Amino acid sequence: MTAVDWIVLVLRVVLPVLILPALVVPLTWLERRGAAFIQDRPGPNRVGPFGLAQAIADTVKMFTKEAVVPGSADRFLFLLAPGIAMFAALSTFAIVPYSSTIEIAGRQVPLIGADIPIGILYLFAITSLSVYAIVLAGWSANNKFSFMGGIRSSAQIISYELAMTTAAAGVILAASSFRLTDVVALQQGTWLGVIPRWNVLPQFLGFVVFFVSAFAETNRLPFDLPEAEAELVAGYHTEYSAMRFGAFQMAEYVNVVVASALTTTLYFGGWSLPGYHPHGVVGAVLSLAIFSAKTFFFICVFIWVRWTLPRFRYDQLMRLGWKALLPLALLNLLWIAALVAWRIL
Amino acid sequence: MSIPLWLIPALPLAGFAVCGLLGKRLGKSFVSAVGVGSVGLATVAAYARLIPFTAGNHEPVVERLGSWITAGSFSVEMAFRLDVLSALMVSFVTFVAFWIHVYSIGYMHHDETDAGYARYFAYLNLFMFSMLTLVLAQNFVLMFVGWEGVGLCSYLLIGYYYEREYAAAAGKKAFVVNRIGDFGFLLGMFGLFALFGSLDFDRVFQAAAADALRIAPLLTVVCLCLFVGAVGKSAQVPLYVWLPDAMAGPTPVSALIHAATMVTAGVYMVTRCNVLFRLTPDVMLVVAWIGGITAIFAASIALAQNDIKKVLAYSTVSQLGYMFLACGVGAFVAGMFHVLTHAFFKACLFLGSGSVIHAMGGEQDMRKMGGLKSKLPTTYWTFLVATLAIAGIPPLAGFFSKDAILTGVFEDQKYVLFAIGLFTAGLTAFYMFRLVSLTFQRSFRGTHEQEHHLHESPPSMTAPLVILAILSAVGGFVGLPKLLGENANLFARFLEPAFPQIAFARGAEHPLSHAIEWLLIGISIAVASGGVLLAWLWYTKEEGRIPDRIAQAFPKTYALVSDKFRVDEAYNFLIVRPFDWLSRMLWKVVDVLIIDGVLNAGAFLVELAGDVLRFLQTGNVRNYALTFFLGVIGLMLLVLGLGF
Amino acid sequence: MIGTIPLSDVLLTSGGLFLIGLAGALLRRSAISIFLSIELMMNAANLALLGYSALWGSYDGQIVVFFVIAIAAAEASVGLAVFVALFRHTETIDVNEIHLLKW
Amino acid sequence: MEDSVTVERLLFDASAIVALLFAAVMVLHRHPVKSVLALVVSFFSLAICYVLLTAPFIAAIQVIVYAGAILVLFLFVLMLLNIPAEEHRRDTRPIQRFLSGAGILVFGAMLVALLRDAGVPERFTGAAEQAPAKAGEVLPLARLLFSEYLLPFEALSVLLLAALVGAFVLARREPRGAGS
Repeated sequence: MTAVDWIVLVLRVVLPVLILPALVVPLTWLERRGAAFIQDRPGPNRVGPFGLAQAIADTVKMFTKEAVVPGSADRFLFLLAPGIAMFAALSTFAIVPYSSTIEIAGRQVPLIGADIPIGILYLFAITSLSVYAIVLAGWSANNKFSFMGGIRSSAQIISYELAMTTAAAGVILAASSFRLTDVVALQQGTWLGVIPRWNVLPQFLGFVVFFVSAFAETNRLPFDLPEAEAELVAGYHTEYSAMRFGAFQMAEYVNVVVASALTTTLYFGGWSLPGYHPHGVVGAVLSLAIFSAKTFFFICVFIWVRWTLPRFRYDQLMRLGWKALLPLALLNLLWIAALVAWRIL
Repeated sequence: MSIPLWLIPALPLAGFAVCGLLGKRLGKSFVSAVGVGSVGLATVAAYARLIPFTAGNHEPVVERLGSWITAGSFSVEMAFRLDVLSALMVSFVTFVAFWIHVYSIGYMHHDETDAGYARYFAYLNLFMFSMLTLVLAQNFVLMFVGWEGVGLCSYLLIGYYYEREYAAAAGKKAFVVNRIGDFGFLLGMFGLFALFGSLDFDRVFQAAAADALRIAPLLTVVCLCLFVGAVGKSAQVPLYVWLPDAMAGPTPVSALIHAATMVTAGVYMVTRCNVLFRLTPDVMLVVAWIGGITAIFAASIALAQNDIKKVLAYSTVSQLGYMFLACGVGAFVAGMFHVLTHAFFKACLFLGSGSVIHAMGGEQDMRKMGGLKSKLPTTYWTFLVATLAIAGIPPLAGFFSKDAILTGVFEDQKYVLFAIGLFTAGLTAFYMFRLVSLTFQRSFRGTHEQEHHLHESPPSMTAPLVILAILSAVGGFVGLPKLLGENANLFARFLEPAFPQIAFARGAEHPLSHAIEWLLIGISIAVASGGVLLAWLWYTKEEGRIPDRIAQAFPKTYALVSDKFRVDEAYNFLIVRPFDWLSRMLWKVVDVLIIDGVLNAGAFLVELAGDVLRFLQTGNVRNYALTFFLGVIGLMLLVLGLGF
Repeated sequence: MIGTIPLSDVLLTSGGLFLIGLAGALLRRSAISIFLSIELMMNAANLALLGYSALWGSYDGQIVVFFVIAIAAAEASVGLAVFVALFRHTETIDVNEIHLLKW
Repeated sequence: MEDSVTVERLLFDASAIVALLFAAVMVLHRHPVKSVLALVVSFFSLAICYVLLTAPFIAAIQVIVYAGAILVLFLFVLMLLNIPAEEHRRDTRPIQRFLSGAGILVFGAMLVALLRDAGVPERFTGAAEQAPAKAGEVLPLARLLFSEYLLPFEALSVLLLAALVGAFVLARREPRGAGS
């Protein structure tokens, strides 16, 4: 392997894998401050400037606490579950094109973990594996609350995955490709010179379904039934402590980031902007900035929603998923299919 | 073309559908309106076609609705035909039927539930559909549909009071006996198709007339088969036995189906096929003799019957015999003329008897009636007119038609048959006046309660009586004898197109001199009046003493006659019992022993094998999987061993 | 990637998986295990199909695998529903205990 | 057998060995939940094999449908019904064991014999080189699926619907229990 290969490997794989977990630290701070802002209280403000170091302190605490394994738990699976959660969360980012293509030593290098032909299918495959983390966490702990949480959560994820996939199918159909690079390429340029060719416009329905489903997939409010404190203590991670609990937390935040990044990529043009043509390294950095800004916006929306909406009841959740989102996603798919068939898109 | 022909039968069909499906819910007045209204509309529609047709040049009109059955070289069209014959039939069928429907309102109103009332009118409408299809058909197949349809309705209506065992049995009897005739008709149709390759009237008759000599022997067989059909439908010897029993149905049904319309279908069919029959003189002879024998045979039975409707039934059989006699001697016009007049006066008679039965509270035995003249004046006078008509007293309708038949027979030089016909005329006059005498004259012989209950029928019943009586009286004037001028017989001139000239047919007429014709008329009148007078003398004047004495003098003969010559018993002994025995043998020996035996043996073997093999069915899925797997290994070894 | 994996490796793996599945289907008593073994056998067949598909550079093998997977999904849903119904009745899924359908 | 070890072959063989190993674990483990989990691993390894066999679409489907749906369903059923581990018990019919074992041996022998006799091409040569340049692309697969295989595809949708209804009817509680 040449030096160029190493650079490419670092750019495409190592950096994202390192940065994503690191993002969790500022995100927790952002979430807690955001919550405090919404609830009209100061929030963590003692450790460091604006309490910025609070998250670091928490991380240290997590690492140093005693990691308890319940005596009646299935030890192997109990330990495996957080690992699966982390693995699933981190590996999904591989197919998101986080910046434009750059040229290194005469090679065109698209800035994406792996530009594989099945692109978005890979994402869904990994998402479907993440169910195991929750199911196993719930089951192996041998605790009724954990178990209920695990079952609920996996049922929820499977149900909403359906709507999410169907919504994403609209994008796939429009791009005629599973590759997210193609999806981004599709969204470059404008309609009538002013309107960006973002998918969100023709497939607004699909976007709504996708985004709502993303909340359910990440187990966040208003769909955080698996860890509904009032009913299930803490759901599937009731018995987890220390960094194993931290792993679940981290996975959740990574999932939020990935979900925001995906929303950006699928519906809001990814790193592109109308009338913007990246060039060279500066262009790549600029593209990354655009991508990050868009993603940050959706992360904020995630936090905003979490602290403003109440929790659904479980039957309401299921009804929404099967009777509202899925039909809407199908409608969207039909609409896009019609557009594609009439060569409008 | 104003009104399509198919509409005429379709209207009663619609009435049938409405009455049959909704009648039970919607009540009697609705059913009356629909049931009578559909027939009324059909009558109007029919006359709207008939009047222009009659005024025009009498050219046959054929209206095709399209192909109906097509299979290889066989093809049948859905086609209706309006020519002089069907026009004649449609005219009186619709007219008489309409008035009988009106009559039915009054007759059926009191004693039936809504469901029964709706059923009655539904069947009656279905009958009208079938009958009109029969007469308007353009080919044998469609005619057969109507033919079977009227048979079905006859069965349904005879068995209308199905809760009475004898009514149900009578229905079945009518159906079975009719099947024998229908079988003949079917064979005749097969034969026609084999001979001519078509069942269309026009093509069959043209082909037959063109090719008469070559096919004569086969045609004889075919015509005999067709005539068997007519014998069954029109109740001729030997298949007449169902008609007297058919009186188990409601009286208007007897009037409509078993007197005026359906039973004349056989005559109509023979007349329709006159080309074929005229080509086969042997069959004509058979037709004439069957008709003659039936006429006198049934008339003699009627002499000794005490049930008012039975007398009329045998009278109908006898009159139908007359019609066939006319057809048999080639006097088709006279036959059709008698069909027409008979429809009027026999319908009137039946409706009159219905009125009497209605008044008597269901009593049908004439020995318990008497003196109804004063209680039922309208019924009496109309009945009397119709009786005079059937007896052949001039100038009433029956006289002209009967005289035309007798003249025709004489013209054809069938003197024995002429004698039979003449004697039958006398018998007819006699038994009909015996009926009038026993029913209306002398004194009342029923119970006191019945006497108290006596009343004239409602207007819906008497109006048809009056109208039919008028027609019985004047209907004959359309067919005055030739004596009164070449053009006097409007009827014969009207029907002329139905009887084309045929090259090889026997057509040599022996025109009678006027003197002989006058003589025949004179004899006819004399015989009829003699019968009337004798009956009046014996039954009204002497109050039945002389007949009683005769009956006592010849007890065995009287018993034989009043038992209808024990024909039913003979049939029972000769046909029904052997058939029953054969069926039993087939059941007990062939079915139970042989067929069931083979089956049971097979089943036993299977069961035996199952008893052993069932232990392979362990209920354990793994065993099945293992067996399946071992089978796969076996197959693979086989394939490998064969070197694939 | 083409041209570097010998077909014999693919077929040996496929055959090995099939035999393991077969053994499970025939020897295990738990209905669930038998079911899982059958799924495994189907996957063995899928692997062989994909191997040949890659060998011939044709997509037909992949299509067949696609259908097999879809049918397996249908089969699994109905099969599991049967097990659920069965378990409610008999409180066991040991196929040696469930043998009512016999002579 | 000519040896040319490449990264792909190493990866394939490693995944295949993992798949075989966990398949064996699935069969041998008495606890049903563990069995299912072993099978998940086996199927995931197989998915990697599929990717290496230039069928990434099928690999994704394999993970989504098998690992993500079918086996999760199994887990659900096992957990909800709380099906216990299979007990150690003497088989009531040892002949089943004996015959099965013998049959498997014969069958395995036949498979080996067939593999040897059939003359398996050792390399992906010939036709493989004429394969589409971008092997693993999904578009040609889609074209084939929606043209030549359209009818089976549509029939499949009906089958899935039927399975859906069937599963619903079978697993539904008895009507009298439905109220509770």
